[in-house]
Amino acid sequence: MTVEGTAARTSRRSAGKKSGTSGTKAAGTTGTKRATRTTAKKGSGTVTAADPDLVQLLTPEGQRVKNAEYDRYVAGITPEELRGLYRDMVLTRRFDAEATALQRQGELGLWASLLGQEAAQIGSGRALNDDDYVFPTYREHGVAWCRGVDPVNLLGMFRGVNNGGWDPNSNNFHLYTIVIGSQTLHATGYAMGVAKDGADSAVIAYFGDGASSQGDVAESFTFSAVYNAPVVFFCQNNQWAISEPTERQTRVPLYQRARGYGFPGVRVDGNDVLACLAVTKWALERARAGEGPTLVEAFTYRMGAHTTSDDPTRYRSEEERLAWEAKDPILRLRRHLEAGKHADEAFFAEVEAESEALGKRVREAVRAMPDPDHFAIFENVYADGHALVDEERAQFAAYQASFADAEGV
Amino acid sequence: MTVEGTAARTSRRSAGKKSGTSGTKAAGTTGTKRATRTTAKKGSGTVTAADPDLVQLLTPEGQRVKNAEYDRYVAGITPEELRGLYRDMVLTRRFDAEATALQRQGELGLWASLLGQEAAQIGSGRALNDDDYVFPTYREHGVAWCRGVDPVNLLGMFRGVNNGGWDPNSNNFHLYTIVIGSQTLHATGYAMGVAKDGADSAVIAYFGDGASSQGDVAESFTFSAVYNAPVVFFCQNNQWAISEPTERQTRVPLYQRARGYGFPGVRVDGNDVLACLAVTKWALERARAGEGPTLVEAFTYRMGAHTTSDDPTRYRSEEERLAWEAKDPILRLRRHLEAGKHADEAFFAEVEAESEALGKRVREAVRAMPDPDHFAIFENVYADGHALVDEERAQFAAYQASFADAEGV
Amino acid sequence: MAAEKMALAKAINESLRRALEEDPKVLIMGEDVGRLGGVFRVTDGLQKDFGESRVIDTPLAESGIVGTAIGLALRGYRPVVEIQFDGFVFPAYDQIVTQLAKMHARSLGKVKLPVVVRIPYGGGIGAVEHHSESPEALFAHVAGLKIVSPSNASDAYWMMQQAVQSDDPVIYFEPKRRYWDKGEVDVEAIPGPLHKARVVREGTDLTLAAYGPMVKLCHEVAAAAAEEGKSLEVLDLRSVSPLDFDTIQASVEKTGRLVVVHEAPVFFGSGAEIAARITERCFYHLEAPVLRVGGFHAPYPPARLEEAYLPDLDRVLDAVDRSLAY
Amino acid sequence: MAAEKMALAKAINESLRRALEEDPKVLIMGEDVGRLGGVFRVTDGLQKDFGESRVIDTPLAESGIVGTAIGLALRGYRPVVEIQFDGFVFPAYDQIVTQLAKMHARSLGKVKLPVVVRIPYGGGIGAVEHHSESPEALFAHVAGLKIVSPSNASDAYWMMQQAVQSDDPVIYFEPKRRYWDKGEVDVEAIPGPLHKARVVREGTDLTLAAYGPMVKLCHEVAAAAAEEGKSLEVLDLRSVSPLDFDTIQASVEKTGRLVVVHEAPVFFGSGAEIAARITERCFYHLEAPVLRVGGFHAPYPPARLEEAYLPDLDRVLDAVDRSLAY
Ligand SMILES: Cc1ncc(C[n+]2csc(CCOP(=O)(O)OP(=O)(O)O)c2C)c(N)n1
Ligand SMILES: Cc1ncc(C[n+]2csc(CCOP(=O)(O)OP(=O)(O)O)c2C)c(N)n1
Ligand SMILES: [Mg+2]
Ligand SMILES: [Mg+2]
Repeated sequence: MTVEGTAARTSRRSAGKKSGTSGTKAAGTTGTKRATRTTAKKGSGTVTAADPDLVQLLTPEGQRVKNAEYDRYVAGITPEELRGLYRDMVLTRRFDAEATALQRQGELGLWASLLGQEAAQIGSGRALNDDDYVFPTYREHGVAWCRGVDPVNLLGMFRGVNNGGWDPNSNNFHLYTIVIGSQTLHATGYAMGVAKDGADSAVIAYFGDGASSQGDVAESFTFSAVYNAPVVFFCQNNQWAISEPTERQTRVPLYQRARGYGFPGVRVDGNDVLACLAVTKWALERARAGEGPTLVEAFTYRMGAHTTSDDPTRYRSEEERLAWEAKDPILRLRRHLEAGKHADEAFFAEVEAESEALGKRVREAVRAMPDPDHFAIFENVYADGHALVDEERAQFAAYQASFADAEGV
Repeated sequence: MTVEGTAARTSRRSAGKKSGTSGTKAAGTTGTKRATRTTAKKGSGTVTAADPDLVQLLTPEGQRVKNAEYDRYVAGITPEELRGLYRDMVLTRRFDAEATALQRQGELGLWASLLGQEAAQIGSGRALNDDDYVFPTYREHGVAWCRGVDPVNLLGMFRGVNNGGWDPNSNNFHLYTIVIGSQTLHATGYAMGVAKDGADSAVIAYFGDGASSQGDVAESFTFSAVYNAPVVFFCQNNQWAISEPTERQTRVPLYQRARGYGFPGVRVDGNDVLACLAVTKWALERARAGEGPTLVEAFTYRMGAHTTSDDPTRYRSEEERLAWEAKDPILRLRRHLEAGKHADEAFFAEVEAESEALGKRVREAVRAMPDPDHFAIFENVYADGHALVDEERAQFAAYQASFADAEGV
Repeated sequence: MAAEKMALAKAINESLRRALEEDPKVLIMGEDVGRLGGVFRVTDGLQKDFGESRVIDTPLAESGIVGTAIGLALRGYRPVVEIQFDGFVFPAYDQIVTQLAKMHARSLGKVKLPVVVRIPYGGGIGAVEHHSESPEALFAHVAGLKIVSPSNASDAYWMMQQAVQSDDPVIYFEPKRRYWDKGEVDVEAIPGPLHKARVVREGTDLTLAAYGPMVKLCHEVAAAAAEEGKSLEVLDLRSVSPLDFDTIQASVEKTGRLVVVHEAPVFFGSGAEIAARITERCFYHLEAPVLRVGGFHAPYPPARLEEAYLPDLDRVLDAVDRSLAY
Repeated sequence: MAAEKMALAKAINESLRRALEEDPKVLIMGEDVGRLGGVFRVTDGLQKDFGESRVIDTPLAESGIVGTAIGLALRGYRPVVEIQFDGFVFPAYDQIVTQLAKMHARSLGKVKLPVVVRIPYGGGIGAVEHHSESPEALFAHVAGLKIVSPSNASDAYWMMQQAVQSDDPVIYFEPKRRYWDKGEVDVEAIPGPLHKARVVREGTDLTLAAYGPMVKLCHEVAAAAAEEGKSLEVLDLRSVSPLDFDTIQASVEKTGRLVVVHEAPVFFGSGAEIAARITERCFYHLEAPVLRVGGFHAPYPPARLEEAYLPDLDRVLDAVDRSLAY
């Protein structure tokens, strides 16, 4: 029954509105229920700081846990930076909620929500330097945010006006890749190029728990290891690949996959933005220092549906979702900020206002997004042109003109 | 300069004769030099019983080494069975040498020699039960021998009269697979079927060090682990994938790959037939007992060229080959047999005579192998027929008949 | 009479259910086919009723899905594999064209691979990239595969029955935008041959040939043309490999004109093969060259452009007019 | 004048060498391309002279090779990738058709992928399975790729220069059985456009169109036909995508007859597209239907059958006679 609960605290269009251009119509409409994340009970769930295999720096209650290995990567972090992480997560979540709403209103054909994965994305995204390069899946809205990609641009492909609406080289943020796993090879090749250039930047490839089964991902592990490429494989294990739990992909924790390819793997609490920041910084430094690839498994949870076409009530329990709600990444950092007096009410109010403004801007921008010209079909098929494309474009123009003529008569 | 030295002690056709239908003509002709395997110096090389990661039961000198874990799998082995392993290896090598010679004589278009890998193949092959099922690459002539496949049938595809000349179900030995890695998935699927049937047989998939890089192999690891399929992955790491050393495929030992997929991997001395037998038996028993997949890495060496089209002098040193010659699998077992007085001169003479007879039979059978009828092109494209194939067959018949007609005129 | 009105997707579901019931060797495999029942619900309820060992949620790896299906077939099973969307079949392409298609011939007939690969295909549902492609030509060129595509619920039901029973691998292309179209399905009927085309509307002036999602469009075209006094014959080809050239030929010998319609790009598409062979067979009957209406030589466009990209009533009527103008 | 006689394989080697010399961003990648120089020695000596960081032996994984080449291209490199044999390109098929072909369009032109994929293709060398296939049609159907195939040493040299310089991905099919055929290569010539067909023999009675390995055969056919008093025009198409229909059309308007020859199976092959389009363009000029000579709808047969399978002098002459008989 429940999908895509979001933390957006302001009013949203009511649910159940079905887009006429939904990607997978068969999935049918699903109701919605307001998630009350900020009042979720604490402490439940299976992942705790006690899990020795899991790097955690902030407990779900917002308490800072010591970690001999990774503390140094966030040692100098300032209250301002902490507030920045909070702001990033809140704005990302707000943007995401807005996009979900826009899909319900028929403005988008589909939306893949990142709800619940804000810490994994903001933590890793903020670990990057400007000259690092990112290869995302279709769900890395938070990473895009960190890279300075205008969120509005992310919506083009979900609205159906383009298949990728930004210049990857403007923000060192590659286009979204829908085909599962493919981008891990692109990231590896890019990183091989970085190494050839003698540059000291790094590359990060995002992928999911489901993607870990794809041959391409395994091949990217092999290539990156053999060439010692400066790439970080950042796996957001959100427990689900559409309807399939992680047990359908592996019978041991995913971070262990790396060792057999000759590089380290580590599992980090994916709902702990500080831990994600620290571990990713560590992995990026390894890459920049010529120590080759690293696998980071961010253990998190897809709080919403797979996409707006999906109905998770068919395959998972509400209890599971509630357990993870208690580990909410935003709430966790807020508690930490409040306990440490790193932020006051004015700050939270300001972020809230910013959220509102962002939502409004996105909403308006999407509604104003024009449909592309028909002739865009023929554009950019080739960089240097192709005789057949020219011929078909001309035929299409003549065909379209024939209506005008007919009407003219 | 040197390729395909073989241990065949009887006269061979001199080298340098080039087949007109060589698969990769560009590789050019290569000379040959008789390998003096039986007089190779001992003790060289990097793999010794001292290597803690390597399961070895027989030293290169033929001495039996104790092994707490694996001894039990060969505990009851009789002198007769030991002699059987010896005979298998000698006959396999002899067959292989004959095939290489037949290629030089133009009777085969190509040959992929298993020289040096006899222990890995006979050891693992003899570990199998009749109802186990084998998925080979193109080099498993020794395993085929163990399964009772007539060696002559292996030559059809190398002669170019067919693409697979035996019924896989007659001996539970699948056709040779040329496309690297593909068969590991077939083996996994087959094993999933075995499990569904509730049968207590096992499946074994052979592949090479090079193959370990293929996405298909990784996917077979994932599937077999997730479904707990009764399959043994038997990787013959013969150090080379054509011209590429194993370092081009991995930077850690290959057997370690398995752990990250949730099943055990073990490295065995691939030139030690006893160790290969024991480790494979262990792995097969795990499979039959419902404990799922195992990866066995048989650490061995491709003593000859990749195929008769290849010229290994372009990429590897004679020293390396010589070092491995000292670890020859057949010599090693012979020393063991002699030291333990498990075999007398009469036995060795008998095996020698059998070798001769086998060579002769194979030679004659290959020369007598007829070219297939032209219409074989159209046979078996489909099981249930296809209108277009029928049409093209009829057209081809009419076309061929037109020459007869023309000649008749 | 056991006829029942049902949606095309439901017809496939019922056909799979029957196959699972009648033959214990039939398996369903794919991503999300189990508890979820597939993203289009085509396998809805099957895992519940037949269990996890017959309706199998697989790891997310298409090559692995087809490769293990081959192994299961070698063991005597009859797997029906789902590829979630057309654009995701390519990771499995090697296993399909190199192994699935060729193993029967390679084994000189000793090995049969009764594997069905289901692929929801085609556009018109406003989806994101990779969810609207029509790759059938990329499979038809490969010997050893049979390629079919139903256009209506009854065919969807019966062609699936026949595909599962076939001892050859069958690629079963499902016209996803017609999943919700309803039609009569008589589950006691005796179906005709799987690879035979069907004249679904008789006519005398011109032949329209299509399969899968475009058959419905061709019906509409024929109806519109009829209002202008043009009599179009409509063929539902049903099978892309083999193509039933005899039925097309018979129609073209009558009408003298042929327009082939498919969603896939025209360049190297099914229309090319049909045009080439029918021109050879009907050289003296053709009053006009065979015309083709299909996709452009461009990636499938974003959803807001697909109406312009896809063959529609006007585009096909335009081709009809051009043909008749010869 | 810098003309030199060299084998086709050597011409590619020299062209790659020049590309490596002139542009530091050019890379060579593939299995065994380094120390060994490739199984056909096409990259012989290049690693020795340009080092391991420019001539790269890769892991044995074709999807990985093409996928990382894409990444390198995104970083500004111009990788020239070798697929060892035609039959081994399919594991890379997904990366080629879904990523390599579409990324330029997906990025609205922001990203260019100047990747060359070299594929030795075709039969006639007595090889084992998977070493003799002609899969060009499977790539030509896909928008975003350019497909070329030289037939002689000079074209091999210059078309490789142009392929490397192209900002689009180019699949460069090398006619492996012609690797050892020698021809003049003028390394100072000014080459014509990459995608333009060439009339390599003029004639008036019938047009023979071919590319890659079949051009030589068509020359032989034309010579044999000439002895019988038939004047055949021979076209070397050179490019399969785009196809130079203008040149074919001009020839057919003159001769009125067309026979297309390729090794690939006829069904859904290049000949189908050429026949369909040329029939449309030349409907009133054609005296006979376009005929096709090519492979059968069957897996490439074992070596001892390939002579019967492959188009040869007699098979093409038979088609010529059938065309002329109309
Ligand atoms: C090759 C391929 N197969 C199937 C799909 C359909 N599909 C889209 S997302 C998805 C699940 C991905 O799961 P995961 O990798 O865990 O990422 P998540 O969606 O959870 O972020 C599937 C099967 C696809 N996009 N690509
Ligand atoms: C998919 C694929 N790519 C390339 C080849 C060409 N090829 C044949 S054997 C071989 C090397 C295989 O090495 P390895 O797996 O170590 O097995 P070995 O030959 O050493 O037994 C290559 C690259 C192939 N057969 N299949
Ligand atoms: Mg997931
Ligand atoms: Mg090897």
